[in-house]
Amino acid sequence: GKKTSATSVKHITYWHVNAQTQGGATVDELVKKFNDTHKNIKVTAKYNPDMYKGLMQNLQSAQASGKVPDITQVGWAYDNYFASNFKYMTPTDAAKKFDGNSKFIDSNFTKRTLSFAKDSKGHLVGLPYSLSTPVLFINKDILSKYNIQEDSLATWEGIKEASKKIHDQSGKYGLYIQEPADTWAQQGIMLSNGADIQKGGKAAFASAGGVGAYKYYQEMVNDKLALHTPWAQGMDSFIKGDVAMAFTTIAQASHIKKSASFNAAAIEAPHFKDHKTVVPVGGSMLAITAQDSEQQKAAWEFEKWMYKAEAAVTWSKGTGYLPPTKVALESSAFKDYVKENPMLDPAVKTLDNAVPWTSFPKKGLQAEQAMIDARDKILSGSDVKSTLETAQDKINAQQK
Amino acid sequence: MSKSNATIELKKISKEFKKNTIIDGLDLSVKAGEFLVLLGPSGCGKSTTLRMIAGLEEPTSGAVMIDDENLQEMKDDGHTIAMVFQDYALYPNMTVYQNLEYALKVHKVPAEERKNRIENVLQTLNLVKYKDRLPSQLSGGQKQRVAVGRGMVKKSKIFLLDEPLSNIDVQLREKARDEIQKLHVMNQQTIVYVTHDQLEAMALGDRIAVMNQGIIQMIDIPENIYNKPTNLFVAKFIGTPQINLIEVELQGNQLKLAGKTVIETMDVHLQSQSYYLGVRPENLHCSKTRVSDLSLEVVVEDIVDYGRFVQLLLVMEDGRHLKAIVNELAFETGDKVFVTLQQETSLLFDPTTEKNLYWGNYE
Amino acid sequence: MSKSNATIELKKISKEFKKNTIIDGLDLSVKAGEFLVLLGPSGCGKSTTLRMIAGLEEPTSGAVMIDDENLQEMKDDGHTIAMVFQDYALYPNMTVYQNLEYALKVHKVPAEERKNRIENVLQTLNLVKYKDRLPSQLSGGQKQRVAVGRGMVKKSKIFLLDEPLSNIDVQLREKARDEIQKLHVMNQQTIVYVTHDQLEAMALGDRIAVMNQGIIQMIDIPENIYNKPTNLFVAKFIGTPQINLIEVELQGNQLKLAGKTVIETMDVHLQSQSYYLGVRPENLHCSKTRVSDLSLEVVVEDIVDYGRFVQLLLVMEDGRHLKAIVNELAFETGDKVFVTLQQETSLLFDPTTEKNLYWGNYE
Amino acid sequence: MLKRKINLWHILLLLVILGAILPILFMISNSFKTLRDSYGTMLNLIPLHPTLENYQLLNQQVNLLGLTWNTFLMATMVTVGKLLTGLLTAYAFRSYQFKGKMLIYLIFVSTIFVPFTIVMIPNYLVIAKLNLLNNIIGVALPQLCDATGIMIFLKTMEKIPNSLIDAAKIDNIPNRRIFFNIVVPILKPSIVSVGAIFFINSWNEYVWPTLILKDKASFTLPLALQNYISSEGGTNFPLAMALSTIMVILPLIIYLIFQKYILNSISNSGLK
Amino acid sequence: MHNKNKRFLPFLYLLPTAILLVVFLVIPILYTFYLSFFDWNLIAPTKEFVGLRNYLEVFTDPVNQKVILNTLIYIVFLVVLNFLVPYFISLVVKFFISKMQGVYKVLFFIPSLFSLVVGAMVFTWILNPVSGPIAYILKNFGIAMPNWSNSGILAITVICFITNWKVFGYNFILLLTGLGSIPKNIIDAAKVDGIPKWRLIWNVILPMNRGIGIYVLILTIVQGLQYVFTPINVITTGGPYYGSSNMIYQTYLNAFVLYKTGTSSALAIVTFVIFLILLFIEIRFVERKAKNYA
Ligand SMILES: Nc1ncnc2c1ncn2[C@@H]1O[C@H](COP(=O)(O)OP(=O)(O)OP(=O)(O)O)[C@@H](O)[C@H]1O
Ligand SMILES: Nc1ncnc2c1ncn2[C@@H]1O[C@H](COP(=O)(O)OP(=O)(O)OP(=O)(O)O)[C@@H](O)[C@H]1O
Ligand SMILES: [Mg+2]
Ligand SMILES: [Mg+2]
Repeated sequence: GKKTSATSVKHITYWHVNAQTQGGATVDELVKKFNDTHKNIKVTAKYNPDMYKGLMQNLQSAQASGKVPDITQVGWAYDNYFASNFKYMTPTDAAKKFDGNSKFIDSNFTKRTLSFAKDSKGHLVGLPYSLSTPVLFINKDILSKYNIQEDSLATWEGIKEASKKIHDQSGKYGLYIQEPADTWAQQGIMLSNGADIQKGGKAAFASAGGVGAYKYYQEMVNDKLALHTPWAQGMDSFIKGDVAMAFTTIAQASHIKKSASFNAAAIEAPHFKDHKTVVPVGGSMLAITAQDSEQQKAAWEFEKWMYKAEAAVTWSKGTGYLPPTKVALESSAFKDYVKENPMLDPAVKTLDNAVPWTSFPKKGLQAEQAMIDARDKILSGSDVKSTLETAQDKINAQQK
Repeated sequence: MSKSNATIELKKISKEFKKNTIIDGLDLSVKAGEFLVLLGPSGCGKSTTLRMIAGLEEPTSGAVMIDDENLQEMKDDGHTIAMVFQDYALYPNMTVYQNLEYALKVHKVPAEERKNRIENVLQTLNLVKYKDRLPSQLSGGQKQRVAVGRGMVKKSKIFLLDEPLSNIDVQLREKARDEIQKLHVMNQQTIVYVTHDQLEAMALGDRIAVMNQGIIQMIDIPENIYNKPTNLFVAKFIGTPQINLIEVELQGNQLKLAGKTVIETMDVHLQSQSYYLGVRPENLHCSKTRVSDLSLEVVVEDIVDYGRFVQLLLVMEDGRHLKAIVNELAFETGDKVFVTLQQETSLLFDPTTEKNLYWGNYE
Repeated sequence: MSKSNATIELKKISKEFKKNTIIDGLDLSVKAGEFLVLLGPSGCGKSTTLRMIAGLEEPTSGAVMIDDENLQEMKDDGHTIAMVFQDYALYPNMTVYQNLEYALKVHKVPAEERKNRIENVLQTLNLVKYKDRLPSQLSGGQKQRVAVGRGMVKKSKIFLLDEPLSNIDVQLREKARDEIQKLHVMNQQTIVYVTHDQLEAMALGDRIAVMNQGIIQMIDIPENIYNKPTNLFVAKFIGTPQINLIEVELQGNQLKLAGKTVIETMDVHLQSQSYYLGVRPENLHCSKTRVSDLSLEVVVEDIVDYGRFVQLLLVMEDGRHLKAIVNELAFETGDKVFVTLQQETSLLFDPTTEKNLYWGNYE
Repeated sequence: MLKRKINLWHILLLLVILGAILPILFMISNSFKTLRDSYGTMLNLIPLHPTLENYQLLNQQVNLLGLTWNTFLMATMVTVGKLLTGLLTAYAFRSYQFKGKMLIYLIFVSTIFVPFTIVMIPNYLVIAKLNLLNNIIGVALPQLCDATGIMIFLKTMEKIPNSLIDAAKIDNIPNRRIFFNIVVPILKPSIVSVGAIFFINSWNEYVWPTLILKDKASFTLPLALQNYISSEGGTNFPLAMALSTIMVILPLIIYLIFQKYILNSISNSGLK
Repeated sequence: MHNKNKRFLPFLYLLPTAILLVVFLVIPILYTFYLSFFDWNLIAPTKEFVGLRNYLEVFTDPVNQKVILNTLIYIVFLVVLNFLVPYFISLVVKFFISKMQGVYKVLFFIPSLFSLVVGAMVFTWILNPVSGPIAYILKNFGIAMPNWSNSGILAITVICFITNWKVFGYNFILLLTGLGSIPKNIIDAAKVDGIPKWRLIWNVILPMNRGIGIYVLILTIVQGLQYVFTPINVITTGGPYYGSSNMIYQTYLNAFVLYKTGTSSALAIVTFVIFLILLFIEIRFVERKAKNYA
């Protein structure tokens, strides 16, 4: 009876970052569904505040105390750091060990998608789980008031002109570019100016392209065309209609939809003239951190279930991220959803131009911090070229 | 400085604390340059009265007039009133010298004069060698002297002292008392002095106001307070050992104690009934032999030799006690003694109103 | 309970506070059932001595013996010693009744007896109607009575009281004093009683120990303390108004004051030189007419009528002052008065050692 | 002339109060607004379309009762623990002379000066070793290390006259009883006020529980707040404000009940 | 009363506290001290011994220098906002008004009931330089609100104001309590002597209240630097370019964002030493009395 079934039940823990406002409820719902349909596995979902950084921080402590979770949601930025510091089972190994083949991986993910989840040595660390790209949110009311065509916003140059128009006539800001504790969006701008962030394991963003992109950004801020403020405040200002455009992650879509009292829309991430849009992908992967083979098996099973189209779409709806699998992206459920939420459309389109989020093999976190520091310095008015060069040198010095 | 003193007048002053009436319709006027002593048992409202004069407490009703000006409406310049607090109230972070100097400095008394005054006061109060100490390094008596000094140094028109000598030992007290008196003679300030020590009151006061439960029971010169107390309270409160109080019967002209006539009076306008007879211990004439028919025979139960005088505890036949003071140790415990009352030194009190009836030769 | 009292013996007790010697090699023995009064000016070490007897303070050297047992090694059961603190030390969270009850309760005195004892004490000290008040709702005097009561109720072998009546007004003090005495007669506890009030000391003590600066200056029965002070300090400290001290010359058998012979002595074994003559004010015989050739002519400068006696301030020809006490108001300010000294009541002190030389008829 | 001056002071004080209270009103008012309104009619202190929607949503999404209970349990444990250790320690310092007293006291007091960042990681490891992760006790334990109570109690105890303890010693009252019958009752006002402050601080504790509590079932209220603050997904301000409002209810009640004690803590220790 | 085994009684009383302190404070500090000599990322199996390099970095790295400077600025701001202002207000309430004292006390304390997270959230909204209520109101007067999050000094000011909101009432009550224990008779005495109030405050009240004053002052600095952690984390994450970071936040940043435990530990130890200096001051002036109890 009860006793025997109890002993055969595997308990696994799943650490995620989804706050209640960002799909937390959906995670609970999915986990509940899984538990209901899988009598021999019981998943407990644990929420970690403060996004991927918070989760990584907790994982550190957990590792040090020997009480690690079984499945962990790892942000792209922590890809290399996670790979080189924690014990995990690669999906390739899991598939081989528990399925006997890698059919699951190959059939569900595109090469491009899988590339996001590889470490600097080219090994797959986890399975891509959520994808996001930056898009340009626009306040259609303002744009139409000042007679600005959406087409003109495909390039950064066009955005500048539009911003000028808006600023001159209303005193409002034209643009806000997200400024969290990473340079994801800024990297997108540089990439869309033909720059590389990294080349052959070395930082390379202080190139003409990179400098040009930042000069553009700096001028915008100096001329009060672009708002320079922390993320939450910047988004507030956009939603309150004090800023006409916001260049930020697609994950903000549902919040904007629910909060804004104006006609809000999203368009694809812009690029500079003579270049095409390239953006780093955002989101996370799922990694198996279970140590015991039975646990790993259960974890793998849970993962596979989560990647089923139905589950993936549900999750996508709850979080505002894009689903990672081909099947889900092409499912009618998701297509219907996009139709209802046209803001998602440009994000899906941008996926084709997405590249992995730059992650340096050594001291990746300190490298990211160096880039954040460079951004902050430039926006406070320091010389673009030399600042970027200093940051680049600093990162490269750490790579030795 | 214009005048060295001021009059104080309390007009129908009442004071309530949280609905408890502490002072009830008190009238009091102090002449300019007078030394008035407020005497009364603990808790009778002496400090409260003084604090109202100082303007620290607002009367619930009535007015305090200083030189015919309403205190409430006066601009206080800090020169008019000085006060010595019962619990010292020294500035704990200032040395003795600084404590004395502070108010003078604030009020810009020239440095030279300041120094003179302070040195003088320090000398007077025997505080010279403590002048650089902090209050926390002084004994209670020393603190109190500093408190007095702080008041003295101000040379204000009105000087209020709240039991300023209660913590000083007797010898020093006598000296301080003399000093305060000298000070008064010299400066002619108006002084209101609170005490519960009657000797102090007798020695110092031009007049004494005896208070009880917020009411002034009697206000008069010391001699009258002692010899002609208006009521039982004053009689009992003044004099130590306490006045002897014995229930007596007035029958016509005769005063009877336990059935025995002790005084034959003339000129009584009183009803024949029970009264309280009050006789101060020193007025009980004690002798080893019977002086007259009216003498009472008692037995010495206890003797206390205070050095200068001897106190006898006498027991009457019916077990009641009397205290007597004699100058010499002429008796022994167990001795038979004859006590004779004299009409001139005996008081008669109404048992219900407790008022002195001023029989005999008073009034 | 075995015995109702115990002996106390202090053996070469010294006490230092931070290198300051407060008590220096003090020897003192108190007999079982004795009432010893420790008298001395403020800060002389009375409280410290008492606290050492109570075991609250450890002597720096020397030993305290209770009934010949070393206090340090005794197991205290809480029955031996009771103490009344100068600053009351009432438990602020307990009512008057609970304050009295607490120690008894902890030591499991039966409820019935407890109640009796407490009611008794409350009655004695006039505290019945305050019994449910908290200490913060009492006046200073009331608090002090509670403190005394708390000690009384314990019926311990040794009862230590540290200025227990200093904040009580004179009338009540007299009563409380009588009560303490009665209590002593009844319970026969060994009592050590600290005071700086000499009248209290004279009235209460079987013996009085006069302390100054940590040293016992004299320990004797009250009469001797008053009449035969061993040294200048004791003579000055006891008696109010203070003893008159006048510089005199001894020439052969004659005592000269300002060149004039005032006493002709027999039987002197003293060198002819300067001495201090001490005469208590009441022993200065004052008269309006010259009594003898030896009488001094002085002028009355000031008169204070204390009711029972009158104090005269007399000024001699050379400006020096004398105080005299007379029983009646027979003089007026400015009167010429003749003062006569009597050999029996005059003391002579060595000006350097300050010791009483016991001339005249003493010893 | 004097009267006018006094009025000026009141104006200043009222301004200070405005600064203190307006944000709170702002918080409460927004908790009754819809998300859109909270952006659109931000300045209205009285919601245009008052709604309980946020509270209802909150009630659906999190177990409010459970959260409150967890927080209460944790705060109570911390408060009781800190009061007990604080009182015992202060009493030991107050009434005994022993070797190394000053040193021990200094060590104790210096704990106030330890920045929490210094001990965060090692403490985490200790809690993990004790198997107290995800456990309210694990959150409570390190919070007990706080000398504030010791200091305040000691300061209050110093106001108890020596003679009071002496009087009890003369009567040979056992130490335990001196402590419970005399010292504790005298300290009651400061115990209540210090306790209330401990409770409120612990109730709001945020950084440390974040580290220890992962399971939503064991969350405390401030952690639940995290659920509604998200940089990526956007912060649901009205919802967060609703939770904040709920969060402050108990501290507010405690404060209002013990307000007299808290505000008069030390000055009215019954001793004077 | 001279019982031998009572010797151990005080230690028994001290035991619970002592155990807690040793386990959760003393050992962790020692461990952190140990870590400050290594280069480590918290989880790597090996720690590299680097001697004093981490300490050197604390003082030579321009970022750390900036952070130390910021810390000083924070201290100045905290002292002004959380100490001097409440002190001034408590003096006003105590000595210059007679009515409504109770009301003020009750209301001033209320913000102390809130979590700093809540405070930080509410204030970022209220103080949003472009679209917050204050910005709107200022705009109506034609004033543009400075974008405070872009300026280190302004960000520090705002962050200090947020902690001020929370701490003000508490410090106010503490100081007021101190003032309340000043004997009334001294104030009466000064009144009779006609001493002007501010003069009395300056000459007598403040010196008398010095003990609690210094206590609150040091508490303001030591706890204030930790209190600002939450608003920094929620609002600026130390930016712009470490402009609003302080040593406490930097310690956290190094430990949990950059995983440089060595630098972090060295910073923590340096912070601790600075706090110990403050502690020393507090002992000099406040605890001096502690030695006196008999
Ligand atoms: N602030 C107050 N609130 C309530 N009652 C008070 C206050 N001040 C004094 N009283 C009460 O008023 C009465 C008179 O007090 P007051 O201090 O005037 O007495 P006192 O005659 O000076 O006594 P003592 O000789 O003991 O100093 C006392 O019963 C006292 O309890
Ligand atoms: N704990 C202590 N530390 C330092 N000095 C002390 C201490 N206790 C008492 N003294 C000093 O010892 C001396 C004697 O003090 P004690 O209290 O015994 O005096 P006292 O005779 O009782 O005086 P009073 O009549 O004023 O109560 C004083 O000078 C006092 O300052
Ligand atoms: Mg009084
Ligand atoms: Mg004493």
